[in-house]
Amino acid sequence: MSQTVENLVSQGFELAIFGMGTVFVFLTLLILATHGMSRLVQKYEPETPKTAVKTATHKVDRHLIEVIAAAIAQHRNEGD
Amino acid sequence: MSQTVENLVSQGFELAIFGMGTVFVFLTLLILATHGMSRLVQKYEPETPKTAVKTATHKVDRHLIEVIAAAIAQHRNEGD
Amino acid sequence: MSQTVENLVSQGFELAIFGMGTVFVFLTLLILATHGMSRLVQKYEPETPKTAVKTATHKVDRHLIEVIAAAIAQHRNEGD
Amino acid sequence: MSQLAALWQSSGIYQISVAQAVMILIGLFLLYLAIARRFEPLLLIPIGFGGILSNIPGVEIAVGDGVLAQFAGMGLDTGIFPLLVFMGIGAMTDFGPLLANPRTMLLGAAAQFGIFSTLLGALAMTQLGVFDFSLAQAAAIGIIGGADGPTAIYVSSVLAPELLGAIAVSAYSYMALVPLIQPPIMRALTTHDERIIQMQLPREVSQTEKILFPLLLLILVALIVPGAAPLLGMFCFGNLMKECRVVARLSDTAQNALINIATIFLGLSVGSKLIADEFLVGATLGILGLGVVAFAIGTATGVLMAKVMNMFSERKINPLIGAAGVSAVPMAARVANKVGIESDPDNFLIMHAMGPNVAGVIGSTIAAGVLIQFAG
Amino acid sequence: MSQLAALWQSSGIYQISVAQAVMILIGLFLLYLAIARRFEPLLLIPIGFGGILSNIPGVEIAVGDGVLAQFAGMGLDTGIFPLLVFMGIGAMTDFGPLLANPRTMLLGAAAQFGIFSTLLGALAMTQLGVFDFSLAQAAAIGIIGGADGPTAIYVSSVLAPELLGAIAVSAYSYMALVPLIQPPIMRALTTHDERIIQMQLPREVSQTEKILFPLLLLILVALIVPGAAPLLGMFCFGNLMKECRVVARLSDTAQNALINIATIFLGLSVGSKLIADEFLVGATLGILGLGVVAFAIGTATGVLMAKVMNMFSERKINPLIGAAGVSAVPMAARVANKVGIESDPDNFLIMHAMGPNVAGVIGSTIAAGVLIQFAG
Amino acid sequence: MSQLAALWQSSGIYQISVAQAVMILIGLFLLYLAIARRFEPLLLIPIGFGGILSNIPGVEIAVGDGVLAQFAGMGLDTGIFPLLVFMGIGAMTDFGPLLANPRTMLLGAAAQFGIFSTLLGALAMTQLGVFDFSLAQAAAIGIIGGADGPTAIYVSSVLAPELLGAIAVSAYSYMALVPLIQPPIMRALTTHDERIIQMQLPREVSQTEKILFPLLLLILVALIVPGAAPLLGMFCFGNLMKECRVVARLSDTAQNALINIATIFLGLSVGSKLIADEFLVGATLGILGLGVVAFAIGTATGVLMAKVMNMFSERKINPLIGAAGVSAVPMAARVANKVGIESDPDNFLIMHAMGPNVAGVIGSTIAAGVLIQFAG
Ligand code: NA
Ligand code: NA
Ligand code: NA
Repeated sequence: MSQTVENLVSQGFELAIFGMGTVFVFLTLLILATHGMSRLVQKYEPETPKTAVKTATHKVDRHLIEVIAAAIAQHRNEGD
Repeated sequence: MSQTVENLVSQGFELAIFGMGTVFVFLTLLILATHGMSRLVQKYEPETPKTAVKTATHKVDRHLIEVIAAAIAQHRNEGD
Repeated sequence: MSQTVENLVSQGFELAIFGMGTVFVFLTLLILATHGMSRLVQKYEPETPKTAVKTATHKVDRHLIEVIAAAIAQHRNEGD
Repeated sequence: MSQLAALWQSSGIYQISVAQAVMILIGLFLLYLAIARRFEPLLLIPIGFGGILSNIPGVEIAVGDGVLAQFAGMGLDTGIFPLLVFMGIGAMTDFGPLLANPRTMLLGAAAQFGIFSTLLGALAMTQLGVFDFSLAQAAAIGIIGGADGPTAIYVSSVLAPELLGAIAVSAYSYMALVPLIQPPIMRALTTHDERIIQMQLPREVSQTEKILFPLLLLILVALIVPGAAPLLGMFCFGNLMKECRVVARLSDTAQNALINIATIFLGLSVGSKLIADEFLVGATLGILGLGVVAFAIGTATGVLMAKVMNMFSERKINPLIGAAGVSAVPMAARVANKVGIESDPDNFLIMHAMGPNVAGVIGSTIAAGVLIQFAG
Repeated sequence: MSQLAALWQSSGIYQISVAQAVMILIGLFLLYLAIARRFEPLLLIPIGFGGILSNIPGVEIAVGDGVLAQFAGMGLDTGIFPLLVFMGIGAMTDFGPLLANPRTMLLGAAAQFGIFSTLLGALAMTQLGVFDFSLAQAAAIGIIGGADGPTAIYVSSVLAPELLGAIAVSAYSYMALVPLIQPPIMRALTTHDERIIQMQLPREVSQTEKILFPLLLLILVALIVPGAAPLLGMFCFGNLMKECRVVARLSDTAQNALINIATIFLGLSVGSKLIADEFLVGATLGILGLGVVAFAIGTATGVLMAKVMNMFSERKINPLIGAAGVSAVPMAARVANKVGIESDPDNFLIMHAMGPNVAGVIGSTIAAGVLIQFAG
Repeated sequence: MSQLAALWQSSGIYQISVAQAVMILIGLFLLYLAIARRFEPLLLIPIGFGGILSNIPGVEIAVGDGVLAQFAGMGLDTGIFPLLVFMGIGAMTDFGPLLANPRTMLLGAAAQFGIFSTLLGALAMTQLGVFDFSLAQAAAIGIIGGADGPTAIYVSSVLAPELLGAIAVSAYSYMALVPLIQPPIMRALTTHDERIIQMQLPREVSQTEKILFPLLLLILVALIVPGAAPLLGMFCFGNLMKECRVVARLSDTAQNALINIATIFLGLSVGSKLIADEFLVGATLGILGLGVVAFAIGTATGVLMAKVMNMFSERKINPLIGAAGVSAVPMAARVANKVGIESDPDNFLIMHAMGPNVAGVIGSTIAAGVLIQFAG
């Protein structure tokens, strides 16, 4: 039995080394791929019109916020 | 095999004719039934009080809308 | 068969008596346990700061309510 | 030409039986009650619609691989749908009024007499040869008197699945009829002086008590009536999620999306049990008859229990709130309030009635646990 | 060292086949269409993503115990997911425009000719020896012409599960392409004078009519085409929950949480059918080719039907709204409106087009019922 | 009389074993930690409550046809519940900080050393004869060091279902204890000068990058570690739904109703694994002991990695953010911020720590994929 257990520990070491190796290799490749992707995006999409993708909901929300902001502003002014 | 396939096409024609027939018969009957139903409803329910079925939520919403509308109105008036 | 049925009815009576007994015993014990629990709580927790557990959402809601309340108040005042 | 004949033979007009037509009319009637009369619409609309779907001839909807049969197999035969609905109800329940005045739990206990007397009534009918109910079936019929939909459905799915359709329809119909069934009984059993009894304002209950109560209840169930643990366990879990205030997102989902989804599936599944062959039997009439008796007896014993308690206590209880002990939350509590206002327009009983009202839920599940353990 | 070899052999780079790589590219292309071109993103995003997951080598996701295979087993093979989506669509549908002008239902009937002519087209291709479709497969392909996603998926899950992936992708892609496919056909088949026909404002429809209509529709289906009852039944159930106004919480859940959950699962399940071996076959090209023909023919017959109706009636119909009869709600109705505005900027056809648009949904499900009953 | 005996024998007081009583107390203790101490309440409340239900004697709740056993069969043994939770987390995750500074991913890689050293620790204990863990069990224990609940549950459901209860309780408890476990280690391994390193503001990341990243990640996983594809696939799917902005309703449901429903079911299912016979074994103590070691080592290696990176780069990283690499989102990032503020009240590290924090999630799933592929 002790041999099986020793075998188990050596299996564990192999698994740990391959595991950490895979994690590092994977994330290193992901760093490189991400860098590349970001560069391509920044090259071909100089200015990102971030507000382009607005849904109706957002508009309503913004409108509501404006109204409420206006109400707050009035409230404060009159409190003075 | 070619006979089976011919058979298949003739089956297809039958299916297409019966299918379109059923669709037209069904929707024609539905038109008639809908007409009848609408007439009965209009006869026995002269005035539909459409606002009768209002839930509490709707009231809250309407109230909120009134408040916000008032805020907008004030905002604009003062902006003048 | 009539014997089985009589047997059924006597089984039913037993079940009814044990059932109602269990319901009463259980709820009586629950009354006692609840009394005890409430006393312990009131002893070791003199003042319950009920507003202690407030989440961010509640704060936002309260803020919104204040704003709207202010808007209503203004609206009414100006209506006078 | 043979195709035209096939088309005609595939049509519903050709295939429909009288019994199926009657069941479709019953389904439409349930929808009418739900929509025009507001009879427990949350359940009766899916049940009624499911009942219509189940009796459409020539297509498998409620049997075999049909979609309603699949819903029933997933969550009705297994008990999952009623338990999820019960969890959601737990997350909507406020035990505050009960905690402020725990002795009103006895009213919730007394009202369960409706369950057991109906069980005896069903067995008496068997002895008289009118029907042929087994003990398990009689127990499932009795639970209608618990005035608690998910409990009734859960118990009959365990004890008498063949009666589930009739029991569920009966339970929800009479719960909707509580404002008609209860007031005459309440007035008959009380004097004017009793009906104007004013009760003192309940004390404020701390959050800690509200958090500890579902756990206390669960432990007591575990120790005394484990058979009630699935039902009461899910109920207490829902209530704990609400009261602990640290899992608001789970509590919100349990009270909204999850209970609504479970309700839709539960109702359609119950509807799948309204197949003509199973529903249009004499037993259904017996169940409808016994159901109304169960509600009436539960109402009466709740009221009488309050009168008995008043003999032994100086803090008088308005016996009208005893009627709320049948559960039928919150309808029965509103009825108690309404009948009270008839005698004294300034006496609002609603808060006092909520205690026995939720105690009635606990009482019914305890009774359900006993029935499952001993009649199963 | 053997471990390093094992690691290399377990990697995707080592195991991937050309077909799998192609399928992953197709999945990415569907995502591109959905995100950048707004092609029916609610379905094409889960389908495309599921398609990528299903073609990752060396791991079971779409087969065996894989999670997508389990989703498909739960709700696609059983029909549950498309039926739940259809229930939600029913809860979002307003039959008002249809009730105000019922005769426009004929337009929704005529547009279903696309379904049956495509069926014939598929069989003709078989006769020509190009493909080898069975009658059931031809019927499932034809239903793409119904321009209704859940109906197409439901029918092919019953009649031709092996073609489901291609049919679903084809159906949703062409529904997204409606603004490109329809206008030239509409312009070719109508004169300028026809396109500027102004229709009178539809009357107001009472709530009672809206409540009764889904029930009327259900009863008529039960009597005439029971095979369409599962699909139309769930649709009418959703619509009744919405219109009856007494179960707002159920209707809200059916329109939001439940349909969204069902859509996510449905899309991923359909994606699991995009396995390379099943999708990269000649039949897929045939399905894509036949699908666009189905849309074109349905559009044409819808427009032509309106012109025929105008021969017999004084209240003229603008034939552009006939194109909305293919369904593709609400896109086809918007297209009718847009083409109308080209000829007369003040002529808003959208409200008039909504009637045939929802009638097209009814028509497709009736056609689906016939196909399931006679080609199954 | 024999009935009274039957009643007594059916009670929980008669039937309960000491082990069951202990488990109920442990369940209550988990609820105490969740409610009073805010230990990961979203999971520990359902787990604790489910644990109590599972140890009620005389009633089948967590075994056989019991409702919790059914939940576990539906979604825990199949992996569906943790995958749905993971999808929801994906839909809540913002990869922006990571995209702004990709090299911080290495911190998320280094922190996974906690996983593998704990695996070795478990095997060492087996060699010492203290416990008897298989390789698969040791791997499942190691994943606690990933500090990611759904990943830990998913991996143990695959590799060691018999240890799932102990592993889940351990994982969530230590995630809650992150603010206690990490700071001393972080202070011990860093100098004051290191702790006050100010990092430059991250650049703004475009929406296109955010849309492309989950796809890039998925493709890389497919090519290199397909075993991680189910977990990372569902995560990336959730994230894509959020970032693409064209399926807001699906993203909302994934972040709310669906993840909440899955969390309730997942928690109760995990609770069903807290049956006395399975939980009250020596191995559980071993798992609790190894779990805290895993967190400690992961924290240390994350911090040390940052110091190593500073040797080779001029843009210095504050090594405190290395501790966030263990995941435990967003707790570990907050801890990094808090320890940073101790040394310099104006140095807010939270945004910088979010990068390694979500990288830690990716790292854990990659490690999980390797373990499932090679220890399964
Ligand atoms: Na009750
Ligand atoms: Na259509
Ligand atoms: Na991690």
